[in-house]
Amino acid sequence: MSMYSEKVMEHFRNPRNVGEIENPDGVGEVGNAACGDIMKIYLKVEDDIIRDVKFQTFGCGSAIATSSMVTEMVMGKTLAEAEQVTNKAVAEALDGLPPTKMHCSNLAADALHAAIKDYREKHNK
Amino acid sequence: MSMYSEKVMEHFRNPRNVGEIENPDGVGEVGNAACGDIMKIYLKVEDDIIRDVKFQTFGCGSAIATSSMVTEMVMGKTLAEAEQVTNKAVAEALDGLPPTKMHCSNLAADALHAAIKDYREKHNK
Amino acid sequence: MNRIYLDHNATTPVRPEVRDRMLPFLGELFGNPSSAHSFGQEVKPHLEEARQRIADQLGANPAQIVFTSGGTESDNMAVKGVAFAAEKGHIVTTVIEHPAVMQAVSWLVKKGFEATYIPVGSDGVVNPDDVKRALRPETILVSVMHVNNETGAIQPVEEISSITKEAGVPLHTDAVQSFGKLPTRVDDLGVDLMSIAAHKIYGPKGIGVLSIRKGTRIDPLIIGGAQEKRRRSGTENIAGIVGFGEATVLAEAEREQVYARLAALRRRFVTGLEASLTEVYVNGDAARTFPSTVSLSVSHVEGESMLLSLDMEGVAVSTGSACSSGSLEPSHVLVAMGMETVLAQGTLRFSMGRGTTEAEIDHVLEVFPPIVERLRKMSPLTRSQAC
Amino acid sequence: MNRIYLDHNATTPVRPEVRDRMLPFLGELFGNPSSAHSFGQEVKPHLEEARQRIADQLGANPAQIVFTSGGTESDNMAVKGVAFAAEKGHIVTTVIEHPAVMQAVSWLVKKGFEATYIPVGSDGVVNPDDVKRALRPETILVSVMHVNNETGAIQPVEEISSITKEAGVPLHTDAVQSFGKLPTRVDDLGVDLMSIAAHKIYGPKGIGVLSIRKGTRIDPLIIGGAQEKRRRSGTENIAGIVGFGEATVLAEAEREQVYARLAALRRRFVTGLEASLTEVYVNGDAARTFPSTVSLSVSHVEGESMLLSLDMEGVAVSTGSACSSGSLEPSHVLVAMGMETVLAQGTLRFSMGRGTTEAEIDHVLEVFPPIVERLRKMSPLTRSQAC
Ligand SMILES: Cc1ncc(COP(=O)(O)O)c(C=O)c1O
Ligand SMILES: Cc1ncc(COP(=O)(O)O)c(C=O)c1O
Repeated sequence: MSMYSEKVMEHFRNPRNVGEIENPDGVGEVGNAACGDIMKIYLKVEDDIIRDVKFQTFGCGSAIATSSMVTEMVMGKTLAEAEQVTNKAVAEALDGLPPTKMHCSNLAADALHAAIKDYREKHNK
Repeated sequence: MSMYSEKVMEHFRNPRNVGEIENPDGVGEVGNAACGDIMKIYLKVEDDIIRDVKFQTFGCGSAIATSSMVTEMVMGKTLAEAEQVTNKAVAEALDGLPPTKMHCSNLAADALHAAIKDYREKHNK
Repeated sequence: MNRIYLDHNATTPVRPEVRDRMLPFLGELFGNPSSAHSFGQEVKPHLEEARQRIADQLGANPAQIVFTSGGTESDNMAVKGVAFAAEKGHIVTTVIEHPAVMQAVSWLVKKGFEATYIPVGSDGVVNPDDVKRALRPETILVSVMHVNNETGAIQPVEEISSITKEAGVPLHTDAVQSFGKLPTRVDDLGVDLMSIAAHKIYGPKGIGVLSIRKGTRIDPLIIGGAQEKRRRSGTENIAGIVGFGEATVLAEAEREQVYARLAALRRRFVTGLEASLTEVYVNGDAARTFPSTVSLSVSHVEGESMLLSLDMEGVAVSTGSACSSGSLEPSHVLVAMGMETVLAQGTLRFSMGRGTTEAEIDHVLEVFPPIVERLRKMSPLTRSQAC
Repeated sequence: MNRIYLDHNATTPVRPEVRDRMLPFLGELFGNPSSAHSFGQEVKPHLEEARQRIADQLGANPAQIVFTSGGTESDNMAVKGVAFAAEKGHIVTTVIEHPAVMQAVSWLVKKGFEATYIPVGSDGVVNPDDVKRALRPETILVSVMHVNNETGAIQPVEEISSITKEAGVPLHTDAVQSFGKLPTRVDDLGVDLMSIAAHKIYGPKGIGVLSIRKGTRIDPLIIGGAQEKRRRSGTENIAGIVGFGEATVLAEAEREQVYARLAALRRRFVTGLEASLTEVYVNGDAARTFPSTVSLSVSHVEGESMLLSLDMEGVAVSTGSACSSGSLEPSHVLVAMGMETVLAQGTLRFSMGRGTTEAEIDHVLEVFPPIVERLRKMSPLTRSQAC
């Protein structure tokens, strides 16, 4: 019994793709420690395809689970596909989040988009 | 277990001297049905001594018990002695009354005094 | 014979099934449902299940259900909460409300609000037209109880709701005496706010609900830790809440059957009383009375003396007045119905419950007439004066 | 190993002895204590016995004890009740109060009252001089809690009372966290109003007391049937009340012994934490902290993620913030103590109880450091930035 869905807890327990990528092609960071959540996403991109993605998160259970989930959702996808992934889609993929967690703690897609933007800017794409 | 003392309940269960005296020497009535209690005391007096006393009461448990108690307290007493009996003394003789019952329902001594006054007026004493 | 309890309008025993449902929450399931850890989270679904059960009974959305500490708090929250949210204005209520509503309104009047008190007929029922006439542009709330606790008189809440709806004024009903006994779906009654309590339907004391229609402007009465979606703070009384949910479901399951039994018992009781006693009056209109209640006025005898005498016979009833212990005033409800005060003083409320039997009623019919006779013999009113 | 409950400041399990005392009141002793008949009258002495037991514990007269539905209601009643009786004026309180007091005060400010919020030092303790400086001629109430629920910091209520007494201003203390754990005699503390609750001392949820010194001008919050000498209406939650009385007596009997045990456990725990983890901070000053509570701030890791991880190991704690479910704001108490928000976000409250064992503490000391390590590894704050 938990305030979170089984899926959220599963990702919290076994988060996918935790860590940093050395010399990443793109990095995105959102959030603010004062409001309790910071998410950082690292990308390795080849031929417009996400070859590797990792995250680091300071935050509550849903912040960690959404970060993990978003990396799983976009691994191997094209950048264009990844840009279609929304915070809402991430929450749905986790079988939903508690209402109070839908705002601050559900920013993983934003972090991803920031990382893609960073990649595009750095690589003029 | 009751809101009243054992003594009140005993007098309520077995009230002493209930009824009317035919051709009484004095009658006193106090109270007012609107506030829930009417007490009427009848006296038979000989040589300034209360030879008989009866009561009729419309009222709650303590109204009936105090009426009964006051008749018991003054039976056979001189009028002067009976005039010393106070509402407070009646309540004490009953081992006390609930605080809310100390006012309207504890008027039996007043009814007695009214009856004595009635006797004195009628008999010029 | 065992003692006979005929004071179900005051409170009811907790049903064993209800107690059994509560016990785990006085045992291993002790967590605070607001806690994020497993001790709290394992309790939370039970809180929400109870909310759902009560919502279902009211035909309401669970989000409308706010748990409180009882009927009195719900009434206070409804009346004061709407008033505080509006800041000023005019309240329409009736002369027969439970003190919880009446006192809340008169307290607000002291604080600068205005109020109109709707009268009742000799049947103890409010006339909806009077509500209509009482409405003003600045009216912020109408509060009319559903079933009166002293007489059992059922009030025309549906009809009043068409008036308040047209006027756009929120309607509160104190359904503490009707919930679980009559249909009380908030949409059918057309009310925005409804107060209910568990201990009148074989649930525990100290737990109630205020049902609040979405969009109703209301300030919370008890604020703090933001429980109950900020509408009622305080660590949830989970044992009480679960007990209330269970009592609700059990009451609904037998509601119609209990109603039929009570109606038959009431006929038997009233017929018996009228056959064995003179100058006794059953108050109200049987057709508009919830049949658990028999409000009986007895000439020339005071109520408490009858109550005590019945109690000595093992029969528990109450006097007509709201707070039998304490107040010496005659019942405001009976006076409002036009009864002379001396007769109002001689009123008893017999209130039957799901366990009341014919044998019990017959026993009361046996012991009660001699009590009245004995007390009438003691009364100065019987022969000499009528007051 | 069984699950380990370290959230006793949130709520506690009902002691079996307390539950056993309550059960008859969910059974045959179901009468309404205000009823005049035997079903009511047989209950009433139990109500008054519980009142006496709590009064004895507070060194108060039983007439001062008003039963409420819990700490939150008591706080609301104290603060709003004094304010409503005064009609207008200025309230002095602190920045570390429980939301029940804080919200009541800020609601009153919206209604036109004024308020001053006394700060605390980095130890989380109020300085009495600040209270003195905050007083104004129009001050109607000072409200300072006794023991803070997040940090365990003990406030100098006695010293503050000499100031309020001199000024002739009533003093309220929220003693929900100290009652039954520290001495809380109202005369020794010098308070006029004191809020307490049963469920923090192994009693049931949904029952509390406001102790009101004779002569204190206060409006009731919940009015109606005039129970509790008109100060708090509503059918009495007699099961809860009796349970509270029992819990009070049981708590007092072991109070000093429990204190000694908790003090030793706390030393063991804090020593262990500081030995096995770097960059962790135990908040407050141990000498001024009730030893059940360890408020621990952990750098670079957010509180809820630690809470969930501990919960997966069967260890129940809470985050520093008042309402762990919902609020994403950092704790107002820790911020008031001058902590940077990011560290405040990384705070856990471990709160031990009478049943906490060395083995449990040792188990937590075993499982907790790897959790912190794992989450720090996941954190973007650890290496790159300090925020
Ligand atoms: C109609 C009505 N409203 C309100 C209440 C108050 O409920 P409680 O005593 O649970 O606070 C009662 C019963 O006492 C009642 O009969
Ligand atoms: C200091 C303090 N005050 C008030 C309360 C509120 O008490 P309750 O939840 O019983 O209403 C609590 C606990 O929640 C508390 O710790």
